[in-house]
Amino acid sequence: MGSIALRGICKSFGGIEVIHGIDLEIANGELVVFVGPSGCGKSTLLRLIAGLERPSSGLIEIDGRDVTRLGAADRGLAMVFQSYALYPHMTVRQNLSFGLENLRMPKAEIAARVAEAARMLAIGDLLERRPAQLSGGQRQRVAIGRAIVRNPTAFLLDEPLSNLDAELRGTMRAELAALHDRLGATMIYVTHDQIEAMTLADRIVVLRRGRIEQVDTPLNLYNRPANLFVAGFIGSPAMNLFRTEARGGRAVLPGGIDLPVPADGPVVLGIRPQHLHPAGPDEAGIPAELRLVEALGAETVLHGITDSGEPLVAVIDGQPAVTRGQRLRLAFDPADMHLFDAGGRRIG
Amino acid sequence: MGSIALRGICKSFGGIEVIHGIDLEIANGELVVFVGPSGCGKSTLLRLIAGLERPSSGLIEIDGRDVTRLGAADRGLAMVFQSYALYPHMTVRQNLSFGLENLRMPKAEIAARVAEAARMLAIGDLLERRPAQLSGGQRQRVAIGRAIVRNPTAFLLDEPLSNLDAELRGTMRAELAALHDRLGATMIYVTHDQIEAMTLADRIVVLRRGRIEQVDTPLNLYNRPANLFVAGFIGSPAMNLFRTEARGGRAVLPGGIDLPVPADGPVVLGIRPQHLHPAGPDEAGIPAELRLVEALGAETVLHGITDSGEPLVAVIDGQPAVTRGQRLRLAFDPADMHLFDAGGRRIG
Amino acid sequence: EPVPVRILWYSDGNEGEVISELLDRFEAANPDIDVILENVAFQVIQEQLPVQLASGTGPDIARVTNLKAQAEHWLDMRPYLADPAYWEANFGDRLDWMREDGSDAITGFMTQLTMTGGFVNLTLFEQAGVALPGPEATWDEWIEASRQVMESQGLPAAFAIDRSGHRITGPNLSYGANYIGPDGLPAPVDEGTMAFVSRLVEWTGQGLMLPDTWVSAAGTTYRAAADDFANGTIPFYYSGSWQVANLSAKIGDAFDWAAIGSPCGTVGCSGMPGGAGLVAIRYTQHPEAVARVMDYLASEPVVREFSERTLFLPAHAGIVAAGDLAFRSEDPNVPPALERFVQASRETLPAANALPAWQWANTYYGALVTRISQVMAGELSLDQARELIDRDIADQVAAAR
Amino acid sequence: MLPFVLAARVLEPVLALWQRRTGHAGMIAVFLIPNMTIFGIFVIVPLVLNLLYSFTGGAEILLEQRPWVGMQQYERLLDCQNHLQPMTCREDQFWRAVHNTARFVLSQVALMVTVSMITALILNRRIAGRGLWRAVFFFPVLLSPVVVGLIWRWILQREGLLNLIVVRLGGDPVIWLNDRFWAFAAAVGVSTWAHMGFYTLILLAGLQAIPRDLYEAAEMDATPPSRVFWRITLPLLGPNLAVVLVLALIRAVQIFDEAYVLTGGGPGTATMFMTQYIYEVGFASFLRNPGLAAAASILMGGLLVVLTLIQLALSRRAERMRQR
Amino acid sequence: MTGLKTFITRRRGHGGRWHWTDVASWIWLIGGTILMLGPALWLLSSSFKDPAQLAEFPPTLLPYVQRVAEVEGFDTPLPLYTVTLPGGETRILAQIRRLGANAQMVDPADPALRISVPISQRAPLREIGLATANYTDPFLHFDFFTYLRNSVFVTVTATLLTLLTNSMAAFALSKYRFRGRDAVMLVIVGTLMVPLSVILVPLYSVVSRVGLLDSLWGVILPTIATPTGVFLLRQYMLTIPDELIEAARMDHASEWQIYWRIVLPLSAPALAVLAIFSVVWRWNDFLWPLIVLTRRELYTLQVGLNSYAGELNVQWHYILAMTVVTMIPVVLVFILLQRFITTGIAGAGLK
Ligand SMILES: Nc1ncnc2c1ncn2[C@@H]1O[C@H](COP(=O)(O)OP(=O)(O)OP(=O)(O)O)[C@@H](O)[C@H]1O
Ligand SMILES: Nc1ncnc2c1ncn2[C@@H]1O[C@H](COP(=O)(O)OP(=O)(O)OP(=O)(O)O)[C@@H](O)[C@H]1O
Ligand SMILES: [Mg+2]
Ligand SMILES: [Mg+2]
Repeated sequence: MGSIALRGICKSFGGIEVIHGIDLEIANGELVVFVGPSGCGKSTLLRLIAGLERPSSGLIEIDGRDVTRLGAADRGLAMVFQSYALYPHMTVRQNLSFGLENLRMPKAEIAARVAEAARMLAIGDLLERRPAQLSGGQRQRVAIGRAIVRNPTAFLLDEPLSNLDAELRGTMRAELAALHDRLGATMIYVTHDQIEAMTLADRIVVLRRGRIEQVDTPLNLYNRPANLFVAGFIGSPAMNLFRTEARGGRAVLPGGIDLPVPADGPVVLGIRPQHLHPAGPDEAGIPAELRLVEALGAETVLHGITDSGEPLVAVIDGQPAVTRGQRLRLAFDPADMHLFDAGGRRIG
Repeated sequence: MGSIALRGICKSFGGIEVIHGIDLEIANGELVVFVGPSGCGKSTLLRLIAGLERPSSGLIEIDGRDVTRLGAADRGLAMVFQSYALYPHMTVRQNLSFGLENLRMPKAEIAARVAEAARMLAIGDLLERRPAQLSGGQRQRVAIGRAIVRNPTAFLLDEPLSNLDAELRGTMRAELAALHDRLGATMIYVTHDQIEAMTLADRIVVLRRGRIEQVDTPLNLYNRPANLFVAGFIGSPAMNLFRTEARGGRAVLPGGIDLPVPADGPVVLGIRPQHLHPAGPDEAGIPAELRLVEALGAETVLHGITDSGEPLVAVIDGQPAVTRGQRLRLAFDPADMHLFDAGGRRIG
Repeated sequence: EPVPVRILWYSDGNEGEVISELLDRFEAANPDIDVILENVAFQVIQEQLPVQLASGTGPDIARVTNLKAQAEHWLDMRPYLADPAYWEANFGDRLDWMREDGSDAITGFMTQLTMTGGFVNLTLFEQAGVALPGPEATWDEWIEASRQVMESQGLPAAFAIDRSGHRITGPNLSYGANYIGPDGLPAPVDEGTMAFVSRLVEWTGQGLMLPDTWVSAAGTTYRAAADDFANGTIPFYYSGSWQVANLSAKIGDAFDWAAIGSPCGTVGCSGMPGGAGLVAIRYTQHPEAVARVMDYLASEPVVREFSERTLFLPAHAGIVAAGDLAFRSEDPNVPPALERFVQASRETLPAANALPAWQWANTYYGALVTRISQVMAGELSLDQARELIDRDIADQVAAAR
Repeated sequence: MLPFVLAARVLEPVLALWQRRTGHAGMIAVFLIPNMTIFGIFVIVPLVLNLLYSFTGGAEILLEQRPWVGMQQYERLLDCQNHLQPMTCREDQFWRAVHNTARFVLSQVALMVTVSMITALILNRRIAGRGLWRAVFFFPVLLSPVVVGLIWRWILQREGLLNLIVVRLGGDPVIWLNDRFWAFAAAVGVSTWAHMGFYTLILLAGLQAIPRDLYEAAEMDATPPSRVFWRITLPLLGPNLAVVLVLALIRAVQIFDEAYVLTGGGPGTATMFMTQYIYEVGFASFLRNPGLAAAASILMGGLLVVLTLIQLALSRRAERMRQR
Repeated sequence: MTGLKTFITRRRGHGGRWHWTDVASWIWLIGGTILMLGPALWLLSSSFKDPAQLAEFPPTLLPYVQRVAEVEGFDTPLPLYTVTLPGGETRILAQIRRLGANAQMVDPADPALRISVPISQRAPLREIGLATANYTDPFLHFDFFTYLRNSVFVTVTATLLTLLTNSMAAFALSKYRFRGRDAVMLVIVGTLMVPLSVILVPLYSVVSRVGLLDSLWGVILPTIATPTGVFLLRQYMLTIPDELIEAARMDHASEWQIYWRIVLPLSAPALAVLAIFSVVWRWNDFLWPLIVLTRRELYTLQVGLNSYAGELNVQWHYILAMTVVTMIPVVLVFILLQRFITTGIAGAGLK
């Protein structure tokens, strides 16, 4: 009981259309992640589903029932607001129990649920504080807590972990995944964190300027991005892209690498930074001069520039002994290559 | 002109001490990143430096001058608030130019600076909107813009990129780094993003419960964490830790791996997930059963459990063909191992 | 179950307490009547009572000053009174003040008679060495004498008259004024009125009259200068008999003072009679009980005690004739002053006695005071004011048709 | 409070049911009806009756006894050769009052808003003993207008407290209330004195609602105090400032008791305001004419509606600006 | 004046250095206190003066009473005066009586000695003292406690009802968009300008027709729909972020709960302001109760105690004393309620 369907949803704010006809079916119990550049309409879409905004046109169905005209309170969803929207005059405990009291739940049950959420979110000793006395991350956790205590049929989570540290984020992610499993609740999750998106999602919806670019499972999205936008957006750092001409089934990359391609005419070749590695002595590689070396510890990001002036980014495991200004040849396995036509659509 | 020194800073909120004696020197032009678990006092420390809060005790010096009693306006710093604190009644343009008008800067100069910031933050076409009409990420960018237009001697940035997508975040990070180089301004940067911390920081300050755990360059922190807390906190996923007894200069790990250690008695051995790899047939490895496989595309995170019940996390490049429930032996290079004594302090 | 009788009562001084004691005695003797004395501000009588009366409600008895204009609402008590003849005999002269024209109803009695008149600060006169003008002295003489005192004693002003149309009417009449036209409607402002009014304006312009009372207010606002007199700011003050108790309390033994009656004009030396009446109201449910209360309050001993204790002039012919009222005051200035007012009430012109029973008197007063003070403030000329007074009164008369 | 809390508890399920059946529209009705009913009966109906009064003549008090005269009262009030010259008007007193009121409103509202704004700003700071200071500035509101007028009359009269001080300081005593200028100034000043606590409190509540972090942001922007006020405080105070402006304006137009006691409208008619005119015509029994008073009050009300509309239009703009 | 406008809310120098705005604030506060409280204190001191002293020019700051002395041979105590004798010597003498410009004095220490003194040479000897009769007399003559009970009932009921009905209407008018909203708002604001005195007569006839004459409800009901309250609350509620209401809707709160649990608590400062006003207004209401209530047992304090204004004389000494007495409860209420006007929190839960 938590399938959600959007049919031709459009939304304008005072003349500016920000959602241009979204069609999407979300199955009961599915965990769908919305990703997309800042301002692409993720929050707006969530608010439309929640019932906090009315679509300019289109239908929203929950469990097959048209709820387009139904108020937020009657849709039975729970939401974590991007801006938290905590009740400033209530303590954390009151913030958490407010929704439960509205359902006329017995006191004991409320207490138990609040305690459970507090444990899960590690905010047990903040329960008597008010939002103004919390740190950013603590507030965000309270905001999450307010949604999860309700055990609703569907969750709408708008960047719920953005202000948490890596460790806590990992824990919280695991907790949310566990919750999702346990309740079997539908979840719509907005995030900018690729790891979250990849690990949590059953399906990822990639949005761009109020339109859906691709909907697929995380690995499909990663391995077979439908177009240049998705290719560039999924994966970090972004995929390296080379514009070139395919002639007679072959295309040539900087450094003279010559590859077979199933197309003719202008094409774009994409190769992920993680798939580049320093070329062996007898290997063909793209020569580049290093402009910036970012050592992240476990891996190192090399920002280079090819001889033809194109930027090139590679991610190398560990902490290789390379320095800025050094010239390097970077090789890759042609199987890892992505190919797009001139219109940006994937080929093959 | 932007050296900052904290001397014995303590801060209580109504009886609860949240900052317990911080000593820190930040050189002019340095970029220092504060990291630490949610609620550890990062924002509070930033607000203390900004002059928005008064320390309960301790001194703050800027350029050698005691500014502890000076108001925020007189310290000449710029800040990005974790909560943005945009002026709701002003357009984005007015938000950006407000601080400049305060300095009685000529109109043309203001317009130029606003335009430059808008370009940098990709908010050029939002300039006439009000904050309420912006998405979360757009608001955050405006908040950054408000700080950078001022070209101050020092920046205080409280999780400035938390609501941006990976791509934009990369761009913004590069822009901030460039800005830092260009202005030579001191920057104090709070972030939960390890990549940001590692790539931007000259030095990272690791905080925990209002105390400094370690201050060092990113790679040192990564390679030689001073204690268990830092070891666990820096690097994601967190380092695997094994408690064991060292006897006669040797310690034994699950799976019978026997290592030389320069200590005796109870010790903790740490090995980062990225340093684990499936053991070759004749290699010694820690046997584990896989509980969860997270495919991130470029790499895969394996969550396993050793025979003795300890959790074990490994990060493997690419998308290996492993599944939940599978048993695996994971090997590592002893040189990558970290060793801590019973008190959690690093050995060697 | 005792019958309730509600009395709406306002107080200028201690009369509220006195009447309440008197009524306690009545109640003790008449357990079947519960008299409820409601002490209210004069504003209530002035503003709220008319609204209640117009809608046919109100108390059973009220103490009222605007007696004639509201006469339609008063109860003719004759059928209920124990002895109407007693009333006719003792209050007869003033019954006309409180009944509709042409009626011979008995609606109530005057609890207090007032008489306008002057007060002088004997001590100031004495100190200035200025002789008091004689009994027949004119307004001009009095003001001249006061001017001398003012100059000699360095006072801010020579005299003051309360800001009230009623107050200047006595002097107006003394200069031959007539308000009542042949048809009983208001007559245009005549030369008599102008004679005194132009003097008053002139005196004000010369700084002889204290500007604080007349000039510094607008409309029909009532202003008294009693405090200025009590403080020795002015040697001569024209007000009325009701001030005696008040002045006695405020002056104490600071100086000697005396009432002098009204100075003379060209045709007489008239003050203005007036006062407050206690009337029964038509809409009462218990006219018999009301009449019993009224009978008690109008009885000679009660009127006598009331007057003696409140220092009010009684309206009871029998008591006045007996002349043996012993006003209860320790102030040696009080009895002669009251005596003087009693005497003054015999010196009034017939025109003055006609006015309280004339429906348009208050209208006339209101127009006079409004416009004259504008002249004093330099907003109007005297001629303009004369025109406007006539117009104001005419408007009012027209509205009532 | 307790009965209300209990009532709310009992009402809650009933209202929830009602909401389910009628939706938001039904709830809007629930929220509006109690107030609107009382409002309709006790405000609107009398107002309409008042309008009817203005079309009647005579001196009777009850409407049903009064003859219908149509627009006569209005014609009489508006009959003027030159509206700027009261003496050329049929009802010269009315026009004097109109002029005085206009001048009074302009000066008093400006003074009132300025003074209460400054006070609210200061009381909003973190000063020691805030509650005490608030009480101090609010205190005069507790006094009845009559007492206010009286106290100040004593202070300002010929040998009042103020002249005592003036003389002590070596000046010549001024008879404040007999001077056209000073009497007017006193009316403005005293009414401000008496009511500023009221507006200060409204502004204070408004100031408290402005999020603190905006001030912190402004401080980081090194904003000079005056700019913080004009660019942040004032715009964000918008809706509450509108209350203050509208109420101050309306009350200034309605100024009566304290000015009446203080100056009695004088010297001459220098401080006679519209309500005093209406009061005298409507109630002072000497020159009573309820129809004329009603017509004057309707005219006054019309004027106020226009002024209020202008102000609300302005504040509506401000409101749109800050809509989330 | 122009310099003053630059005061701002900025809380400078929290414990730090003095900023010029701090100095200016303190000057304003102290100056304001003198201006605000000075007349009030004088009111208090005047309320202890007897009528003669009240009328006295020039006025004294403090209430005084004439000192008297028992002198042998006189039944009543005699008033004491400081007398300057012809030699320039000053003595304290008791006055037996005054005759014209001379007063006959006696030395209390030596009752046999009689001296005649010109009155210009004597000054009354007075000491600070309170004319407490101003306070006690009205209590003796009036049903103080009946009036008090009525006043409290009217004030409390009217205030609670005002807060409830006005906040409900304000909530509807600020947080919903519906057709006719602006019209309703306009009517409400439009009627703000009706002074009671203007509609007194029609209102009286309405109340009498509704049958509320001579009932405390007749005093209460017409006052609770104050347009001021709706306007004030509505404008305040506009500043409460709508996002909190959205959050509550997500929390399955009914509209009533949103009103009761979210908007009302967040409007606490404005409610406190309105409560204070309402208490002050209802407590001090005079004209209206006066008209509606004709039975003494229903009188409120103001009506009951305002009977000292006669036609020709006003007994200010009683009025002042009663003003002071009746003010005490409202001052207490103010002090109690003003603490709700504290640091705003409305924005604190939002990013
Ligand atoms: N006004 C306050 N009153 C009481 N405690 C407070 C107050 N402000 C912050 N705290 C507490 O102080 C601690 C530090 O808060 P701070 O905001 O500095 O954390 P932080 O490191 O920025 O965390 P986050 O990463 O979640 O933003 C937290 O535990 C918080 O609950
Ligand atoms: N009230 C509004 N009026 C006008 N435009 C708006 C309004 N609210 C949002 N927008 C615009 O709609 C677009 C979508 O906004 P939305 O908040 O859905 O973005 P988002 O995908 O959540 O972005 P982010 O990741 O930055 O939070 C943005 O470009 C935003 O500027
Ligand atoms: Mg968003
Ligand atoms: Mg923080």
